[in-house]
Amino acid sequence: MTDEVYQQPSVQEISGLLRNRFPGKVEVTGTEERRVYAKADRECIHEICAYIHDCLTFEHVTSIMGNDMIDRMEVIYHLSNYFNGVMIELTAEIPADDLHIRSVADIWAGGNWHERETYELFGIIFDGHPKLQRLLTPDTYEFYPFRKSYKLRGQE
Amino acid sequence: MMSRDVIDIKAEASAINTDKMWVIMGPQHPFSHGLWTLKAQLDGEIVTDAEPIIGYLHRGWEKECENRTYPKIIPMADRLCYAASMTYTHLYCMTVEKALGIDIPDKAKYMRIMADEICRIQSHLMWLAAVGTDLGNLTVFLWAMREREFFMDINVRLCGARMTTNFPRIGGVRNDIDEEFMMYTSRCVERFEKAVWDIISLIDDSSIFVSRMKGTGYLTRETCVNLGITGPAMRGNGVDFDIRRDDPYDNYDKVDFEVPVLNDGDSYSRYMVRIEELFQSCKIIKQTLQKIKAIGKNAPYRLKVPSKVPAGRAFARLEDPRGESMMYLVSDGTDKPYRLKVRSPIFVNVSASKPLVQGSRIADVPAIMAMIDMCLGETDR
Amino acid sequence: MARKDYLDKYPRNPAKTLWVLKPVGKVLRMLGKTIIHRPVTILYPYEKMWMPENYRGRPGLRFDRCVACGMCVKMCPTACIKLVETESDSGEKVRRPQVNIGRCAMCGYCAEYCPVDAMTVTPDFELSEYTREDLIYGPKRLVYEGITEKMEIHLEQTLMSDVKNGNPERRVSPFMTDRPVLEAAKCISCKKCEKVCPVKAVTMVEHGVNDKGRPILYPEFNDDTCICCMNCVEDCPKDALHINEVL
Amino acid sequence: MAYSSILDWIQFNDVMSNPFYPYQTYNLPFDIGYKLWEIIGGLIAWIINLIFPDNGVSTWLISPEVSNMFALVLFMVIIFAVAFIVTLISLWMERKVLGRIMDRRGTMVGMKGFMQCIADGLKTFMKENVIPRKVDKMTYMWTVSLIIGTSVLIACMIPLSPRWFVVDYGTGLLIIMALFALAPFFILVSGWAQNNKYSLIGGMRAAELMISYEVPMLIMIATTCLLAGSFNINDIVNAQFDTVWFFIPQILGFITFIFCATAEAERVPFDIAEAEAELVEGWQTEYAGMKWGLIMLADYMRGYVSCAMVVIMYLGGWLIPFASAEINGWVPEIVFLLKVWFVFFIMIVLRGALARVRTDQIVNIGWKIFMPLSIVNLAVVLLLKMGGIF
Repeated sequence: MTDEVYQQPSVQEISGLLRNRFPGKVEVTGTEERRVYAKADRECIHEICAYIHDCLTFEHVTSIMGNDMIDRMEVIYHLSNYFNGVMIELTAEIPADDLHIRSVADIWAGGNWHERETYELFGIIFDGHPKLQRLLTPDTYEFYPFRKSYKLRGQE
Repeated sequence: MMSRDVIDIKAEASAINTDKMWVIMGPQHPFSHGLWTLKAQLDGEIVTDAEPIIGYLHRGWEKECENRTYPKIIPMADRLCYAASMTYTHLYCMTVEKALGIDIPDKAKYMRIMADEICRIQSHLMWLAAVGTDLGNLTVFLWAMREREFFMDINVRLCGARMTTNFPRIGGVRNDIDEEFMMYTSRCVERFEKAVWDIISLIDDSSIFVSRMKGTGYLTRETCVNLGITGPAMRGNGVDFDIRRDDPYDNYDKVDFEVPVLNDGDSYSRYMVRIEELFQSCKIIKQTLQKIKAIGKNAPYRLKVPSKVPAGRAFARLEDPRGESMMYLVSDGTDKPYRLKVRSPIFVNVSASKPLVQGSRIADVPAIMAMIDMCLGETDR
Repeated sequence: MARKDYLDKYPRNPAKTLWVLKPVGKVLRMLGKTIIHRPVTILYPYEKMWMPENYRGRPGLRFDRCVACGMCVKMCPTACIKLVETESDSGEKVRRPQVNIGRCAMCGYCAEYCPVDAMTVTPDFELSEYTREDLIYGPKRLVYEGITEKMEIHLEQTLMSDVKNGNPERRVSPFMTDRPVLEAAKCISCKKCEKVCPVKAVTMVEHGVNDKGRPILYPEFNDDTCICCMNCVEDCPKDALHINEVL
Repeated sequence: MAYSSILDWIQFNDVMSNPFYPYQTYNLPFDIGYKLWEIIGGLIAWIINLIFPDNGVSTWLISPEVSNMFALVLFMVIIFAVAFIVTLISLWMERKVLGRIMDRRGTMVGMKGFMQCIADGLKTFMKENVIPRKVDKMTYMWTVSLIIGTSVLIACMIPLSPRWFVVDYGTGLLIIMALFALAPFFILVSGWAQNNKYSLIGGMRAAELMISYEVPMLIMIATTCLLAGSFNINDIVNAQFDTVWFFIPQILGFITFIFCATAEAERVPFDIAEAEAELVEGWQTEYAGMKWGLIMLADYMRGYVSCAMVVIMYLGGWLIPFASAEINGWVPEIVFLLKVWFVFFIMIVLRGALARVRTDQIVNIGWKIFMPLSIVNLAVVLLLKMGGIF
């Protein structure tokens, strides 16, 4: 199935297209000038990202970050378009007992290190990542320092 | 012409089978401006594989911020990058303002733009100095540092510190500026626009400098974009994108400037983009000074903001001297952030060092990596 | 449209040939210039750079103005300030800030957030010592001779309501506007706020008696002398006080 | 003879009348050494004679054979001291001129910064002698000694004037060139012996550098010798006095030779063997303390020799053109050294203005630019020679 390629999709177009293409999987939570906020299902994050990259020409991943909400984890993608400066904020929620999500490093090579960083700081495992190893912290670390359960000295 | 040169270099790799050798450059190495390591696999003089290693400076910046009240993070944001302290502080304040949902006064916006551009000029001059030493010439280093000193002086007059400026505040800027400062700054900028030609003629008119940079570190537009390289390095590869123009923050849409874009995709075009950005920054500074003068002396420059940020999420991005930087703030309604994420441009740019240096000579590695303009404080955070 | 100064002039270069004459000429020109004039560098320990008065060096203290409110302690991002007991000129025991310069980040927050402008920045930047203990500046040592107006940093803010009402030129500082507010239901009349107030702006006023016959005391705040140091808010055991932020 | 007063012991004989005098012509440093020995040896002999009258040792000490022997030792010391001081002055000059070029002051330690050289020397000499554990110790030490040794040897062998020389061979220029070209081999071996990847690459680069500049350089030396009609340095200088300085007929060769000499001395823009940006310090990485200090000294000595070669071959050596023999006979050494320092100044300016070239570029420059230029230069000289102008 080939989709139409939009080089400079407007914010309305993006939210409409995302809703139509992935019904029930993507929920557009809000739009602003040049900003689209959406929630995505983690099971099909790779297809959504591939669609956004190929058909909406979001060539650049600004950041991939993790967020610990104690009862669940979040992986937040910020994707940007180089033709009109639109950014999509894509949030995928992960239950705390199953920290797995599909890697998007094969779509955007720039996401490679972001995913490694998220893995080492939050313990979220990116399936299909080419080299999922610790990057900033020493290899011998056995804990994930940015989780809320990891307390700093004097914070207890 | 250009592409043929590149093909020549890449085709030279190995007609004879020799043992490959891993050379570990860093963390204490003259070419690594800061603490990072480049493991390079050499076949004779040609780099066949490379792997960057970072993390020597990991301070847990983001975790640390979760322990501090909002104003106390501003001096910390200064220390993300020693050369671009102003932009990071600006970015942090912008993010918090977005979470608060307030719009700061016009004068503060222009002052922030001006401070940003001063920061950009001094950061680029530092980069220029580093290019000089990486290519083996100390004169460029010292001349660029001399020019940088004038902008350091502007910083001192602006906010009392040379590098860790601590100037923007949530809701505005730290202090007002006076007539004397504006006069001094415009004079400095005008002087600089003439003086920088000395350095340019030392580099661009010297065939050694040009031939060292031309044709090295070549990337196509698609690879460059996919690798996530941002900033001047990206604009040298033909990507016509600048957050200041295409996604304007503060008052960048009200000043007139040009975004230099070159299509060659080698180190020399990255170099040229940065040099042109110096001139454009001078233009922006001059325009903002006029606008600040027009706004008037008694206009507000700092809003009083609540100490607690309402629960919610906000992010802002801005054009750092080195690329696109972004901060993402998750707030839970207290006076401390729940999570603060920094997207640093160098973190992604350095991850692209393997495709950048692959196939070039070991002598070109410093020149290619100099065009990334490493700064490890923001990379490791 | 803005002009491209550099790119319009320098896209083409005869880089293929061995062309080095212009840089050599530039270098020789600079050589002549520095032989006739002096070089731009200075001989540091003997000559010193001009420093503007607002240069952010180490913090300075005006001993007499300080009221020991502890605002600098709260605002210091590196936690290098603490209040220590010392003797004033008249011999009474007072509490004054002591700064560990070894940890100080020279951010100027202590001067900026000082409600009485007792802390200032100073242009003193030569701070090296032989031991770490020497780096701890006690209150007496923190006093800097010749503090001028410009070394004070005033927290001048504009209220958002003022901007809306068309009065943008009014400048306030939070120490003048923000005041503690009492939630009377939570108060247990412990008088702690009266004890910790550095400027004696809290008076306990009697509001009748409770069932056990003990007097009910509620704090009342003197708006003129209060400096909004938030000590009472922080020390209140029942969180009955909070700061009302005027925006 | 009486041998009673001290003046009987200290006699000032003419050095040329000594039957064991090793040269055919007058040699100034030997003369100085001879006179010095006549003073020192005479004093010693007089003191010995005062204590043990009429012994054989005293007369033996001032006999022509022994005088000649000790004069040779003093001669060597004088020659080395002069080369050493000349090198230190070039080092000081580089620091000051480079500083001014970069808009700073350069070194400021005593005597306008000259004492910095002494301070550096003392510092390196007092450092601990560190030999890394995994180096090939024998080769590691021997190669560095040979590098320093050959460099010092050629620096001493440069004649400053017709009366200031060590040997006066007919093929003086060739001997200097041969000694000059030895060091890169030792650099290659020492780079391998250090068991360090940077030094290995640096050593290989030194060899790569040598194959690119050595051939054009030799062609240009041959051209000059062809023009002068002799390999003897004295003859070359005199030939330039008789006609014109050789940089006028072979201007191409002069410019090319300056670059080649820069490469020979391994200075910017051709210091690829010790490129500090990518190969920390190149082949010198594992040398520390005194060894490194001596390597540095040897580097500058090679720089001095390169400049001296330029002066001898193209700038008329120690002679001032159109001056009378009397003026030229006055202080030819100073004239020569001034010219050397002028050429060194050009090298310093080049270092200030240019960047380091890449390894493939130096081979390109050597074989595609320097080589044709030197051959064109040779052709021009051949034409001039055939036309009978020279």
